Amino acid sequence: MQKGFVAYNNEQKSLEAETEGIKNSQTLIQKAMNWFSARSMFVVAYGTGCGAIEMPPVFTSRYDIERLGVVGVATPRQADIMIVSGYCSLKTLRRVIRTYEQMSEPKYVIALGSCTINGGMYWDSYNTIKKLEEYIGVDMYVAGCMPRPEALIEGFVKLQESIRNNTIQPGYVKYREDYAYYQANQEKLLGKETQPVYEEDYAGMNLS
Amino acid sequence: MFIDLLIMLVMAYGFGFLYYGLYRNISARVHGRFGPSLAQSFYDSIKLFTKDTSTDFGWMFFAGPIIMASGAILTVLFIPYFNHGERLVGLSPYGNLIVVLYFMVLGPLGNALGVGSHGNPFGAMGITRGLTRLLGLEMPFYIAVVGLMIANESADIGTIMANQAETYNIIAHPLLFIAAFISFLGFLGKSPFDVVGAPQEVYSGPAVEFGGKFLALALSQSAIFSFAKLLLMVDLFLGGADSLWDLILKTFVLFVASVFVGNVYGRFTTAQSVDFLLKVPTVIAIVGLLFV
Amino acid sequence: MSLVYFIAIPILASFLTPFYKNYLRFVSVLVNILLAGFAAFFYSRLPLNEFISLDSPLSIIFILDYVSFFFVSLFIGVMLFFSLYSIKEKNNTAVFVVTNIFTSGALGLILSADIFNIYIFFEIASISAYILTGLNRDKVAYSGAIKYMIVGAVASIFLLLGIMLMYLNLGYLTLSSIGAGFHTMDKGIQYLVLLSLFIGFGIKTEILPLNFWVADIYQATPTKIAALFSAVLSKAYLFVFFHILYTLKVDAPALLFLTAIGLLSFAVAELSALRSKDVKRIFAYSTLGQLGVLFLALSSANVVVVSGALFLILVHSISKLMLFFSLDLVEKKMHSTRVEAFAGFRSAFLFTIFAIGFLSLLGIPPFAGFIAKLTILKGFASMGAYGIVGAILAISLVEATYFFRLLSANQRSKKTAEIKVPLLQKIMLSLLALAILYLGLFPQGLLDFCTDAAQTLIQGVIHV
Amino acid sequence: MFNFEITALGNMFFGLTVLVFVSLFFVPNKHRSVTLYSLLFASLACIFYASDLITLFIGWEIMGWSSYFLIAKTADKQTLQKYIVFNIGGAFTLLGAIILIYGACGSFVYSELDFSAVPSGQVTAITILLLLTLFVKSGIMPFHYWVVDSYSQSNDLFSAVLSAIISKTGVFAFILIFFQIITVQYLQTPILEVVAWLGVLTSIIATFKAINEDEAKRLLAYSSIAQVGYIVTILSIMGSLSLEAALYHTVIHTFVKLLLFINVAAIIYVSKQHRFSTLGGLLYKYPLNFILLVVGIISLAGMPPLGGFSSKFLIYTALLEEHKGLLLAAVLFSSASAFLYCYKLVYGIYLGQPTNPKTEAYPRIPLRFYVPQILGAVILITLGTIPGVIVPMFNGILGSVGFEPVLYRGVFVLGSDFASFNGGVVIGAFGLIFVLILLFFVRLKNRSVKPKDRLDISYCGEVPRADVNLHYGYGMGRELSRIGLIKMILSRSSHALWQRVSTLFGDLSGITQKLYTLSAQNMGLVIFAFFTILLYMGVK
Repeated sequence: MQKGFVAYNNEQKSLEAETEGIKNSQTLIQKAMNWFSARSMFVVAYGTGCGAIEMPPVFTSRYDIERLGVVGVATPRQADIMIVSGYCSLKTLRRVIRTYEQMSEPKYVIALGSCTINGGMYWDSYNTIKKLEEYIGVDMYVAGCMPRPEALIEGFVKLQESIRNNTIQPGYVKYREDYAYYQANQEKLLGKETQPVYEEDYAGMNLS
Repeated sequence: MFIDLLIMLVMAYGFGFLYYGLYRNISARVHGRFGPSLAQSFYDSIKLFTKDTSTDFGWMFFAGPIIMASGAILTVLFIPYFNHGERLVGLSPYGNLIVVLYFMVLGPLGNALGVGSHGNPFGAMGITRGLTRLLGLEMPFYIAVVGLMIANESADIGTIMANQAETYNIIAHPLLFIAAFISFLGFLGKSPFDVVGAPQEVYSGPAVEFGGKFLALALSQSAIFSFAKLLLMVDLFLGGADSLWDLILKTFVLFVASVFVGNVYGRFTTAQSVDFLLKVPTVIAIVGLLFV
Repeated sequence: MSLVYFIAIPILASFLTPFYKNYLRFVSVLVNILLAGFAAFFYSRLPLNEFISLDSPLSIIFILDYVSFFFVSLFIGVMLFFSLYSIKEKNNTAVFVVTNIFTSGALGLILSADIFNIYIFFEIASISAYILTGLNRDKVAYSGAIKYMIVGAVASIFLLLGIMLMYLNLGYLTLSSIGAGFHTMDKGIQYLVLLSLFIGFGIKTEILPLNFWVADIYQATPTKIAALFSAVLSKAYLFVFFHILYTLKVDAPALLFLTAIGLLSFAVAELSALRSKDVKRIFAYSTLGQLGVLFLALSSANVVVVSGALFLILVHSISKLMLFFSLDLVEKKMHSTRVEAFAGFRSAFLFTIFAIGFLSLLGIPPFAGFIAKLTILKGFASMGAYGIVGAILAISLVEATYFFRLLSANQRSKKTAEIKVPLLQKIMLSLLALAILYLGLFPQGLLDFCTDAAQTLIQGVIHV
Repeated sequence: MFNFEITALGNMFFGLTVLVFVSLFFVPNKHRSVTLYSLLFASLACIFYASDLITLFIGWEIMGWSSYFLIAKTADKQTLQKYIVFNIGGAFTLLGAIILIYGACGSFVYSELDFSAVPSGQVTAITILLLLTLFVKSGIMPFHYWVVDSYSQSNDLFSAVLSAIISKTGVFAFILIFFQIITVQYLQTPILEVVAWLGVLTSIIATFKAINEDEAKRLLAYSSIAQVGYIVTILSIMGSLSLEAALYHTVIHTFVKLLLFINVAAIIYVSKQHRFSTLGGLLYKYPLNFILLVVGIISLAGMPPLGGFSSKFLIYTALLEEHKGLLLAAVLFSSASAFLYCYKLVYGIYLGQPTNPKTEAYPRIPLRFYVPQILGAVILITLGTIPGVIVPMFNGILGSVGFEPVLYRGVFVLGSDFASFNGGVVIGAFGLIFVLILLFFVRLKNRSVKPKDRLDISYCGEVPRADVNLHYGYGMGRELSRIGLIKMILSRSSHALWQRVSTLFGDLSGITQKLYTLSAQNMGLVIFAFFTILLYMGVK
């Protein structure tokens, strides 16, 4: 597969080194659990932008991603993966964050299209965000404008691989750890009143 | 005894998921795709059970799925698997058909309490749709069952099974079977009676706030429950099963029949489905009842 | 002791008014107590006849048998109650002059056993009633009194016609003789006599279609006097009419006709009360309705039914006294008898009195009205007249509707005035209420007496 | 005049009365009237222990009017009018029937009544009149017009009495008269058929009306009508099993309604709200009340393992035994629909989102409200699990009525030869499974995240504002009105019929009133005209 289509986030390298140790120290049960969560993925496909047009073929007969155990669900509570498909305007971002907060862990985000990486063709728009990863934890970028369904499937496969092998530090862990950073970014754009509601104190939490 | 119960439970769980996987596969073939692996539902369930977090809205929300699962399991345990009355009869000597019919609504009602407690209107809407649909579903099914009970002079499932040694009820009372089968489709929650959890309209309906272990339990109970319903239909209309293979064959046939119907039709709205169920199968069932 | 005292004492008391003008109310009480004493004296000597003169046509015969004793004591009781109740009204003594005459008229009607005296006392009672109607001395009262007089005159004419016909044909006026000879008369004359009697007494006993004047008269009359009309006057005429009828031994179709008329009268009266806006008028309609029931019960010629009817007469008199007197208190405070005024008063005592009165009139246990109604219905059932039973019950439902409408109106409206009932009135009204409750719970003694009285009534006056 | 006799049947009903009254004594009540309540109590005793029809009637009437004055403290005029017209009317038909019986048998005393020589037409007339009385008291269609308004508008405590006890006097009288006095061999089968269908139609219609209701007490009132409808249906089968089923259901329904009405009363007491559209979300505020309500509705819906199922089960088996398939199907239909209003009741009050911003400030529920509720809950749970505690009583009543008892005398087993189930095993298995799953759940590594805010719901990524109405209590059941058959039921009401009757009488009254305003001259004319007519008729 063309590696260039799949962009890891910028801390990929250091993460890989870090998780290598974890991978080796995994028990059999943990391995099995990883395998199961890689094998079964519930997706809430957030059609924020034009990338959404590529998702229906992926889920239906043409590309049939159900083969890989990927199923669409309606609500974030049930979902493991969120696809943010394209540019996020301020209005959409609020909902994206909200949806992200409501997913149960472990949760992953696939960002679809160039706009989520650097703004893409909306790079100078006053109303869209440029980097999705400043606001939520992102696990997988599928670059392109528009990326083909095959690219999205490739993204899924890669994500499944890394979950199975436990080779990445998931975005949600980073989000919890650096919550102050993400929160500051969110507040800067959206103001205080739409802050997500978090019960637990992430800073003092023991990550496994 | 307890081993029997355990076997029944495990069989229901296994067959339930297997059939569900099968359903997804067959649907996929009907749609012209490959579909997931047969064990996909099982994977889903394991994954959901092992998720790190799940949102919990309070003790009633916590208890809701548990009650629902208890209801489903209870239903299975009160339905005998085989018609020779020795092994895998579970608790059926302590209950009867009427009790089983009521167990079938116990779980949903407990679930309804849990769903209501999280305050999401979509959940309540889904529950309302479910209970409304239940009106339509139960009418023909109950009439059919009443017909059988009157014909056999007994409310005991074992007796009804034993009385079918010569002719199955599907042949003796075909109209009752048709009526019961139509509402059985609805009980399985497949098209065209799947309005309850319609994701596009009510955002998954009752399951809207269920994540992680709650969803896992909901899925598992639905698998067990589906098998229980299959079993009930087999016991009532197909003379029960003599052996394991017989059991698998009969439930499979019934299941496949329902899957094909489910794949051909679109979705009824709540009002349409109740209207349909109160008209067509109910009338068939009443005619069947008059013949008893 | 003579029965004439029953008539002479009250009439004398009113003629001698100038001598004790200021103490008239006490004298009135005294007279009534005296009469009550007479009644008690005669109770152990029943039945008895008294011939004052036997020369026809001016024979004067008084009869005190069980049934007339029943009425005599009832009327004396009512008048005694009335005089005691009003004993504190210093500035309205004129009324006692008339009520004393009224008493003697009513008692005379009951006691007379010859048809000419009946006519005389008929007139005495009527005229005193006209005066009582006009007592308020305003436009409404006068026009009411005039109307009453005109209608009453028509009634007298018909009664006189009947008496004349009988006298011309038979040559005597004694009731017992007429009873013996009535059937020897020509059929056509018999019919004409009965018809004139029916019209004459029908007007007075307020029977359909001869009662269309009644509601207006009741409304024009002072409320307490209306109670007397309802409790005494109409009952007296009713008794005399049936006394004569049973003495004449009329045939079954005539009685059946009366039954039908009674039923119709009951129905129409209760129906009219349904939407009436004036409480006094409602009570008037209710009286009409009850008179209809009495009419149909008395015309049944069945001992049980008639005894029930006699019981009902007593209960109805008590209830109506209670209701009209309580209404009088309400009227004094609210200056109106409209339903809105009725809804506006606040008084737990009066409300209870009204409730008991209504329940008793409706024949709802444990009040006395129930026993009366049950006896009547039982009697009809033993006759096999289930249609009448059904009709009475159905029409009673209409009655219940408007009575309870009044109660709920009072209970659920905004109260504008609090009524403080004076102690005397409170005691008197409570006594009546207790009487109703007592008769409802322990009716047997009175019922036995009523049965005797009913037998006497149905027998008619026998030739002596 | 007053003759009494202690009977097993009377004991049962009077026992229920005593329990209800005593437990209600604890509940705080603004409109307590000792006189009226004791009158009512005495009249009930009079009804249940009477040994002649007159005593029964006296009790019946006193019950009627003492309830009237109790309702009158809070209800509006129209409701009162409805109440009194129907109840007095019902009492009068009872009186009519009593008079007919007297005419036919010559006595009022139960033991002296013998219908063997009475023509069947007369027995039919008596039956119909008595049925009318019972229908009015129990609120069978179309005589249920008074029930709902009276139940909902009377004070919260008295609604419980009305539903729990007073509606049962109709049932009592049915058993007394048709099982003991007239006895089945003199009754006409078609009439019983009609009664059965009226009962079940009532329950179906009332169920749908209940689903459509926005007011908690009105919902309960309709549910009361529906439940008594079942009892009437099952009684009209006139068999041993059906009698036991009816008695069982009577007991269950008494305690269910006691529990539910007091539960709702407690909520109304603290919140001053009585509509589902202004309640909601009280679950975590009043958890004990919620649990008690759930016990109540599970029994009301007839779910195993609580008492409601036991009685429903007997009803079904009694119908099955008599091969009344269609009737049973109709009962099942109504019973299945009942889930919907049961859920609406619990959702509307306790679940969902609070609609009222003042919810947090609601005071605590006084402990005294729990006395009747806990009594009801304990009895319901006991009766579901250990039917053996009450079955001997029913068998005793059957014996005294002259029927052969058919129920098993097992401790946990309920049923007859036709079908039976083991309440102990059911509740045991359910409890065991529940506990096992619970343990499994607790043992899971899975961490529960509690949302901090009640508005943290998945709402399409949206954050609903606090003033958005997220409570679905109001709309619940709306969909039903789109279904042809049910729409027909819901859109019709006996209101128009009774209104028409009322208007008719009003118009007639207007006409006759005009007659009573004739002037003296016209009056004279009328008199002479009447005279002339009669004269003419006589001459002819």
